[in-house]
Amino acid sequence: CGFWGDDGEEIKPSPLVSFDAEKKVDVLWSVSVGSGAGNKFNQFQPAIDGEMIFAADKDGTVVAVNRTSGKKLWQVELEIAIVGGVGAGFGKVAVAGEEGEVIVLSAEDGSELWRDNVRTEVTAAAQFNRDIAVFQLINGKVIAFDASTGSRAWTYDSQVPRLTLRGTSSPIVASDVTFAGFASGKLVALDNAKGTAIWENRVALPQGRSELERMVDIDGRPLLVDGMLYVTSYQGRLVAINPFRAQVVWAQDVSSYRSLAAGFGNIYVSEEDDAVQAFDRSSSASVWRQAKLENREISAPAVLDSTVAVADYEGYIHFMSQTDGRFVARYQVDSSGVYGDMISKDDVLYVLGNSGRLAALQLQ
Amino acid sequence: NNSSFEIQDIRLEGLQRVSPGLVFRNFPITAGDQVSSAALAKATRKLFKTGYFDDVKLSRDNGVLVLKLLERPSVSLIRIEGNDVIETEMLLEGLKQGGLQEGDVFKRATLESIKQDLVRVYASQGRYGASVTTDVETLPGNRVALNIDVAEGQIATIQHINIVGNTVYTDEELKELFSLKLPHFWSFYKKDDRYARQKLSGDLEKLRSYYLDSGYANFSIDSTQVSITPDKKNIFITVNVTEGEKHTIRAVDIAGEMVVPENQLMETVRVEEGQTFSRKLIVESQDALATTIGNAGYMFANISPVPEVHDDNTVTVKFFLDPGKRTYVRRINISGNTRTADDVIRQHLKQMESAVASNEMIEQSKVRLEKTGYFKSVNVETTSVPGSDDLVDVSYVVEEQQSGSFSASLGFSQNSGIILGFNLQQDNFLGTGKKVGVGISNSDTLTEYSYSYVDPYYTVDGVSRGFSLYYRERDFDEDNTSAFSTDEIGGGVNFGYPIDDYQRLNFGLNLEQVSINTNATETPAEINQYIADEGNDYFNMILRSTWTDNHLNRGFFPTKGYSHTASLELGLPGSDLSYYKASFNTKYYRPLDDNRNWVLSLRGRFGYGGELGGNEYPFYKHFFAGGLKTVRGFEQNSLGPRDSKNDPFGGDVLITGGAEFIFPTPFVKDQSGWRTLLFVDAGNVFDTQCSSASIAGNCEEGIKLDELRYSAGFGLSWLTPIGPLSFAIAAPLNDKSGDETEVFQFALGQTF
Amino acid sequence: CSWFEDLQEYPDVPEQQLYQEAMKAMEEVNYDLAIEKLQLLEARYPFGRFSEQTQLELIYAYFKNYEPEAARAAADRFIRLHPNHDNIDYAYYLKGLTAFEQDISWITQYLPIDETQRDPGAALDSFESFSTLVNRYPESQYAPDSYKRMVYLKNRLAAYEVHVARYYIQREAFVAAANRGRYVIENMQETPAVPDALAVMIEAYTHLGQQDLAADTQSVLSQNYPEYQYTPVYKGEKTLFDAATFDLFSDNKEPPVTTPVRMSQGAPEPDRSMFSKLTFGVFDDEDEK
Amino acid sequence: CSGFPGVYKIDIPQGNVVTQDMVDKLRPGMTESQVRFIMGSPLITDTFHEGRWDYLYSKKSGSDGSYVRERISLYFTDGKLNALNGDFRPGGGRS
Repeated sequence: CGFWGDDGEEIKPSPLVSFDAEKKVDVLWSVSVGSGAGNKFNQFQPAIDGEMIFAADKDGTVVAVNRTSGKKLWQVELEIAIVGGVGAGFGKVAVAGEEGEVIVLSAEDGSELWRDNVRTEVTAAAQFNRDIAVFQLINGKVIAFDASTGSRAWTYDSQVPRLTLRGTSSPIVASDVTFAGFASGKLVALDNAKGTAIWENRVALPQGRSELERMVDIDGRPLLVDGMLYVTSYQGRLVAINPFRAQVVWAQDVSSYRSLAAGFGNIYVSEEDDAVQAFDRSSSASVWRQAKLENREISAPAVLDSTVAVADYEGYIHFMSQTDGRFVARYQVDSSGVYGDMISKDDVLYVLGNSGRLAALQLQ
Repeated sequence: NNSSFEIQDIRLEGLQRVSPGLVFRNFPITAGDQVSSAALAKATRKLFKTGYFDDVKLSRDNGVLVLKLLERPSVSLIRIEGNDVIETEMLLEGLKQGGLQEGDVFKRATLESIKQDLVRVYASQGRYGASVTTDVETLPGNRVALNIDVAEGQIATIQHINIVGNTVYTDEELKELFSLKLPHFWSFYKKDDRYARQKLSGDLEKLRSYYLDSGYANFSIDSTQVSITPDKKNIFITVNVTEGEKHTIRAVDIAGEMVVPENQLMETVRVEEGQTFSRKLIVESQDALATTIGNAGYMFANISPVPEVHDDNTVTVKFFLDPGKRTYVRRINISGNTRTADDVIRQHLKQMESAVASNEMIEQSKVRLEKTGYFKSVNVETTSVPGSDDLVDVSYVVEEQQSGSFSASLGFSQNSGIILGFNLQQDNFLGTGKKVGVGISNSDTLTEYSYSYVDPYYTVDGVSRGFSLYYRERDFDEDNTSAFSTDEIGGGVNFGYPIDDYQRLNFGLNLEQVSINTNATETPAEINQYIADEGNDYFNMILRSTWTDNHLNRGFFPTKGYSHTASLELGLPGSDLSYYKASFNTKYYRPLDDNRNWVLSLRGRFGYGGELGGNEYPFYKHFFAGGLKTVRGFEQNSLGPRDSKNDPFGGDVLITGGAEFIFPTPFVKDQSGWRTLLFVDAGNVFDTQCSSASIAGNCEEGIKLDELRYSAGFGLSWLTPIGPLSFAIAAPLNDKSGDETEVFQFALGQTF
Repeated sequence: CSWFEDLQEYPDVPEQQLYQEAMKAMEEVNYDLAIEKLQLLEARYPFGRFSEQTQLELIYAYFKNYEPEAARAAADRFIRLHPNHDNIDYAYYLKGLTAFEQDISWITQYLPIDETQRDPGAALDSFESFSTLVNRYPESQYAPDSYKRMVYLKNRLAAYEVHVARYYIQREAFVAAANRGRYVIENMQETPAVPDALAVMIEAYTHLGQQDLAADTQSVLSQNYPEYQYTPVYKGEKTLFDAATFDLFSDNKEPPVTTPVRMSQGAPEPDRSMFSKLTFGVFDDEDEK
Repeated sequence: CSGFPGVYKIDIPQGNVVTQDMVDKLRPGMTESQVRFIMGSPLITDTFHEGRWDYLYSKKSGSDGSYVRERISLYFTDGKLNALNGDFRPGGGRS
C-alpha cells in the first residue's frame, strides 16, 4: 500500500547456506586500488601480463602489482572516468573512458604510449596480441589498433538491437583471428589482418513481442579450450563451435550473461537466475546444477584446484566441488560485492572487489 | 468401412453446461440422414472447432448415433494477488485483450499467454523486473478458477545518461533539455526517472534542435544505446554525437510560382544573411510563408526549405514554393453543440462557406469561439473533400460548459417573513447566445427585482444591444460599509460594437431614481452631512461608455495575451447629481512553457471619481477595495477611509493590482476545468477630499501610497456544473490595526 | 491494500435461482441489483439455458439504468454471439434507442429549445442501427417505430440545413446560402423542409443577380408546392433607429421552418413469450396464461 | 442613419476567383476534368441546370460596403465544353 514510493515487494536473494567446509581459504596478499568501481554497474576485473597484475578504478587510477608478492610497482592517475576496466598483454596496458578516450600505457612504468578517441563508451576490457590491440565498443563496433603506434588497423561494424543488456563481451584475440560475441546474439570470427568476417554464427534467436523478451546479448567472454570455442548468450543457448569449420557441435538451452570457465572436462556456466551448472564438454549433458545461490547476483565462474568459484553481491566467494557442485569453502573478500570476472592462474585466484580491494587467494 | 448407414436418432451424453441447441447448430447431421463415416468425421471436426469440448466420441447404438461429449471447463473466476501498483481491473483488461476473460473456455495454452500478457502490462509501465506464476483450481460443475500470483519487482529507473562527443556544451547543460532525468528529489512525483522509448526519441529531437538552432548545421546523432542491468532495475543511456562546425547564413532565396508578390513573401522570412544558422528560424519562416500563401487561398501549398551547406561553414537557404491549387471551403460543420444554437456559433466565424479558404480566418474563428467563454474546448479540423483537389470542409467541434451562474435560496425569518433569493446570470441563455440576468430577492438586507438582457449579435456584424430594469432596496449596513440604505429604481438601454478584431466600444444610457434612507442612531455624520447638502433623493441620467481591447486567448482561464478595459460613468448635467466615475482595468498573461501550464499574470485596476456640477461626488458611488475581486486576505470592501461610525466609507480613488503565478493543478487529469495559483495582491482606496463631517484619523485626504495594503496566498478556481467556484487562502502582509482581515474567502460565479 | 475488496466468495448459486432473483429485481425496478445478478449469471453459466435471454435482459436493464455505453456494448455482444437469433431485432432496436435518447436530458424536453438548430449528437449513431433493423428484419415488430425515428432524424437534419442557409442569407453570403439549399434538394428530397430550401435558393440567386437560375427554381417551387407562400429572409441592415425603438416598426419575425414533432421517450421490455416456451412456462405468472 | 458608424465589418468573399488568363486557356471541346484543372472546381452547379457550371465571384467590402461581382457560365453537352457567357471573353478583354 506504499502511498509514496512504489516499492512493490522486493525479490529476496536466498540466504547463505551452512555447510561443513572441506577446504580453507587463505589470502596471499591484498591491495586497495583507488575508489573502486562505483555504483554504475561497472564490471571492472584485473588483467595479468607475465608477472604483473593490473587493476583500475572509476576515477582514472591504474595500479600495477607484482602478482606473487603483491608489492605495488607503479600507480598512475589518469584524468578520465574509466568505464571499461583494464586490459593487458604483451607489455601494454589499456583503459577506456566515459567520453570515448582510449589510453595505452607501458606495462613496466605506466608511461603513456598512445591515446585515441573512439567516440563512444568501451565497457569491455581491451585484448592484445603481438601486434594489435582490439577494443569492442557498445555501439556494436570492433576497432583494432596497431598495438605499438596506436594507428587504426581496421573497424568491424554490427547492428545493435534497440534494448540490450548493460555490458559488452570482450573478444578473444588469437594470432590471426579474433572471435567477438555481439549484443545481437551473433558470434563472428574476424580476420586480424583486414577485419573482415570469416564466418558468423547466430548463437541465439530473439523471440517474443516486447524488446525485453527479444534480448539475446552475448555479454560473457567466449572460452577457447582444446581448440573448441564455447559461448553463452542471454535468454539464449550455450553453444560449442568448432572454430575452424564454424560448425556447431552441440547446444544447450541456458540463459547466461557471464563468462565461462572449464575444468575436469566440464564447462561451468553462471546462469541468469544465479544457479551454477556444469555441462560435460564432449557430450553436453548436464553434470550438476547448484541452485542455492538464487538472486545473489553471482559473478562469472573461475576454476581453482578442484573447485569452481563464483563471487556474489555481498562479496562472498563460494567454492564448489567441480565433481558434484557441493559447497566446499566460502570467503568474504569485499562487502560491496564483485561484479567483474575473476582470474585464476597458477593455482591463485585474483579478485577485484567493487570497493577496489584486489586480493590473491589460494585454497589449502 | 465407409459404408453409409441411416440414422434414426441422435443422443447426446456428457453435456453439463453447454446448451443442446449449440451442439445441433454446429453438428450438420440430423436424424434421418444417410451418412458415411467420412461425413461423420467432418461433422465431428466442425463441432470440435467450436472450442467448447476437450473430446468428442461417436458410437452407434443400433441406428442411434451417440455423441459422447467431454466439455472443456470454463473459467468462472480469475483471482489476482500480489499486485498493488497496478489495480486488478487494469490487469484483467490486459488479459481481456489477450483473449481471456471470465466466462471464456479454458485452454491449457492460455496459461502461458497469461504470463506474457501480464508481464507485458508491467513492462509497459517500466517495471521490467515483474514475474508471474499461475495455477488452476478446478471447481465443481466443470468450471475452473485461475489463481494468479504477481511479483511486481522494482521499477526500472535511469541510472546513467552519458553524451559522448560534445565539446561545445557540457553534459549537464544538454541533460537539462531532457525530460528523462536521473532520480532526484521530485522523481516520486514527476516520475521523470522512468524510462520510456517515446520520451527518449522526444529528448533526442530536443538535443538535435538545440544544436541545429544554434548554428551547428551538420550536427548528427551517430548512435544511441539503451541498456538495462540484468536485475532489470537500472537503465543506461549513451548518446554518441558529432557536433560539426558553427555555420552562418550566406544567402536566402525563394523559388517557384509567386502567387503572392515576392517582396511580401521575403518580409515574412525570418532568415537573413550573416545570421547564425538556425533550423528553428527556417521552420518558422516556412510556417510564415505557408500561412501567407494559405491566406491567399492556397491551403495545400507546400514549401520546402533546402539548406545547402558550403565547406566554408556557410549555408544558402532556398525556399521552394509549390502553391498547389487555390482552395475553397465547401461546407463548415459545427458539432458538439447539443445546447447552443448553430447560428450563435456560426456568427463568430470569419471564414465563409463557398468562399476562398484562409488559414488565418479559420484559426481566428477558433480563438473568437474560445473567447465567448461558452465552451470548455474548441477544436477545428480541415479535411479535403473526397474527389476534389481544391475543396475543403472545415469542422468545428465544441465542448460546451456552464457559463454564468445560477443560485436560488428559500428562507424564513421571524421579522421579515419568507426570504426568497433567486439569481440567474447566464451568458448563453438556453443556448441562444443571449446574456440574461434575473435577480429576485426579498431578504432583510436586499430587496431586488432586476432583469437585464443583452443580445451580443443584434446585427450580424456583432453590434450588441441590451436593456435592463431594476428596483433595488439595499441596506448597506449588512454589507459592512456605512449604515444607510438606498432605494433605486431605473432602467436603461445599451449598445456595443466592434471597431476591429480585438477592440469594442459600448454606450449605455440609464435613467435612475435613487433615494437614501438613514436611521438616526446608525448613520454616520458624513452621510447626514451629505444629505443636508444635497438632499436624499435624486433623479439621474447616467451615460456609461466603455472601451475594451481584448487579446486574451480564452474566455475562461486565459493563459496568454492581455486585455484593457477603460470605462467612464457620467452623471449627466441636468441630473440631480452630476459626477464622473472613471475606471481602468488591465490584465496580462505570459505563458512560461510551451504548453502553457505555467503562466505568470499581472493585473491592475485603477479608479478616479469626482463631481462635475455643483454637487459633491455621491458617496454611494465610492470605490471599495478588499475581498476576492481586489485585495484578497482583507474583508470585502473593508479597506480605505472609515466613516465616523468606523464603518468602511470607500473613496473616490482606487488603486489595486496583483501578480499571479499559475501552475497545473496536481492530481487532476482534465486541467481545463481547474486553475490553481499563488498570488500577491496590493491595493487600497483613498479620498481626495474627506467629508467636512469626518473625524480626524478616519479619513486622510489625498493618495498615500504607503497606505497600500499587501497580501499573498494561494487561490483555486473550479468550473462546477452550476458555475465557477473560487476560493483563496491569503495572509495579509502589512495589515494595520483596525484592518479587518479574512484568511479564507470563497465565491460562486466568479473566477480569478 | 486489499482490505477494500470484497473477498466474499461467490456462493455456488444454481442457475435457475439466480435467474429468478434477477427477474424479481427487474420487476421491482431495482435495475442495479438486476444487473449485478445478470452479470453473475453470464459469468458463472456462460452457455447455460438462460444465457441468451440473460444477455437480452442485460441490454434492457442497462438502458433503464441510464448506462448508454454499457447497453450499447451488451447489444453489440448479443449481435456478435447470436447472429441468427430470433430476438436479434430487439437488440438492434435497443441499441438504436440508447443512442437516440442519449443526449436528450429530461429537462430540455420542457424548455423552448428548437432542436433543429442544434447538433443531434449521439442520435445520428442510432440511424445506422435503425436502418439495419428496417432492411434486414422488415417484418419485426420494432421496424415501424424505427422507420418513424429515421424519418424524424432526416427531417430534423433538413430543417437544420435551412436554418444555416437563412443565416448565410442574413450574412449576405448568398452563394453559401444557395449551396445549403441545394444540399437539401439533392440529398433530402422527401423531407418537409424542401419548399423552404427552394425558397432560400430563389432568394440567394436573386440577390446574386442570377435571374435565370432564380426563375427556374421558382417554377420548380410553384409546380410542386403551389400553396407555399414565400416571405423573404433578408431584412437589410438594422439601423440605430430600429435598435432604439426596440424593432417595433420593423417586422422581424422569421418565417417558421417546419420542425418535425418530437418522438416519445422510453423503450419496450424484451419479448419474454418465446422464452416461456423454452422454459415450458415454468416462470410465467399465473394470470398471464 | 443607416447602420452604426465605425462598426468593424469583415469582407464577405463568395464563389470562385476567375482571372482573364484562366479564361484564355479555355478551348471548346475540352472535357470537364480539363476545365476543372484550369478553372478549379465550380462552386455553383445548379441542380436544375445539368451541364452548366457557374463561376461567380462576389465580394462585399467590409470597409465601404461596396460590391464587386464577376461571373462566367460554362455549358457542356455530353461532357464537352461548347459554350460560355458572362463577364469574360476568351482572348478578348472584359466584355
